Amino acid sequence: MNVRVQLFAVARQLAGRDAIELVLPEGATISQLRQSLAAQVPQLASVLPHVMFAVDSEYADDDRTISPGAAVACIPPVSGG
Amino acid sequence: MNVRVQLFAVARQLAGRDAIELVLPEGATISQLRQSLAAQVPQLASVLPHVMFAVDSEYADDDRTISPGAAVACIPPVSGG
Amino acid sequence: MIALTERPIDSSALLEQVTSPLAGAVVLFLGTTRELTGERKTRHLDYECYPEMAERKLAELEGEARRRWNLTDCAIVHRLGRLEIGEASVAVAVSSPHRQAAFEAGKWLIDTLKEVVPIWKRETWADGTTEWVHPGLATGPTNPAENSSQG
Amino acid sequence: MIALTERPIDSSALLEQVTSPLAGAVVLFLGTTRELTGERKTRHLDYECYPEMAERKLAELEGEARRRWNLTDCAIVHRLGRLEIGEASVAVAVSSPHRQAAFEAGKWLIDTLKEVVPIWKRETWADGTTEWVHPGLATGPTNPAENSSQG
Repeated sequence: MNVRVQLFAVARQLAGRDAIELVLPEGATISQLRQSLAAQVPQLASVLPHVMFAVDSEYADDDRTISPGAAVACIPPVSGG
Repeated sequence: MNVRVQLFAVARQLAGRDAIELVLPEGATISQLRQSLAAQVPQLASVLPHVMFAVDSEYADDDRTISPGAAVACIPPVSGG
Repeated sequence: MIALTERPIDSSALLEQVTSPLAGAVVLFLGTTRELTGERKTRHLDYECYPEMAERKLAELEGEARRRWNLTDCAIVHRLGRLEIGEASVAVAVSSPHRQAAFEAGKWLIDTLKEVVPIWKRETWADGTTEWVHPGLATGPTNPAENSSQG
Repeated sequence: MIALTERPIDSSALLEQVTSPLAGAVVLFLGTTRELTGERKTRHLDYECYPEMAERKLAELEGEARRRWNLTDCAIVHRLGRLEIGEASVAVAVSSPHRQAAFEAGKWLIDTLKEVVPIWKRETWADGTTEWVHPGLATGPTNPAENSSQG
């Protein structure tokens, strides 16, 4: 399945784009997405261990499976306020 | 010595005046002032056990002696804020 | 800065006063006149103070807060006289490089003000009776006729 | 009420919004842009967010605060885009019948907002270098030329 991962802040800066399109097996987890992202966008490798991911606007653990069509986002440590 | 005691809030209301003039012995304490006030203004007797006194704008304990000319005030429990 | 005032408290001016390029956090507390105390309805409130001592105590509170916390600025204003429902009777505004200090100082200032500063409020209930508020002291209501004889 | 806005935060309007005849206490927190971080001087800040999720998280925070404390009203506003020194990046305004609840809820809201809401700030230092702020993640400064290639 195709998964589009939105990027923000330093992740967007390092990747040089707002989003990355990945092809993942059906039933892939956040953990697999993390590995695939590190392989395809090496500039992100250093920060990926420190970021969270969100699925449909909720924080998602590494073992969360991604449904086809879900909105996925890479969430570096937040600094609002 | 003559001591003028300023009254506020319910104490002023009960006494029907802003201040009371007392004659106290030199070196009188707040405790003596409390007794003298209760004797001279019986309307205050019920509240006097619950009020504080201030000498020159500072809270004063019962054993504090009153200097001639000091500014003395009766301070019922406060309710500002 | 401390002030006792008969005029409405200008909270925007206070916020502007304490805001600073050195501060990352501003905390403002406003005490406002509530309409209901349990099931009793308030018509309005009157505040009076012992002016010399109230000013002195407020200045002491400001000084103590500045010693205890790293504050950029601190302003305390108490209103006096007649207040209608919803109006602010007191404002405490503090700024600090860090929010923890601003919250702690703001809370300590209003808590301590309510314990030590010689200011008193008189309730006028919806039925016209009045009552000085003295925590720990049962004063009971006074009817309007009795009350009109004193200021 | 929650809001994300590109315009300056109107703290007077927020205070007016949460003030109520049912509330005796209003607490307003403002996070403002500091000029100095240690000895480094900030020129300005830029805030960006993940809009759908930031709105959802802010609404969850408001709901949770209303469940945990007896609040009369609650408003949270976060600014986005370019902020100059001294401007407010965030405002939390809560009202309650009692001040303890107002202070606790205000503090919890800003503490939790800073942990969970997907908003990020980028420092532009006085020397023109920029740096995304990610607590726990050393990102390092980017020089102006590199930086101009991305939005």
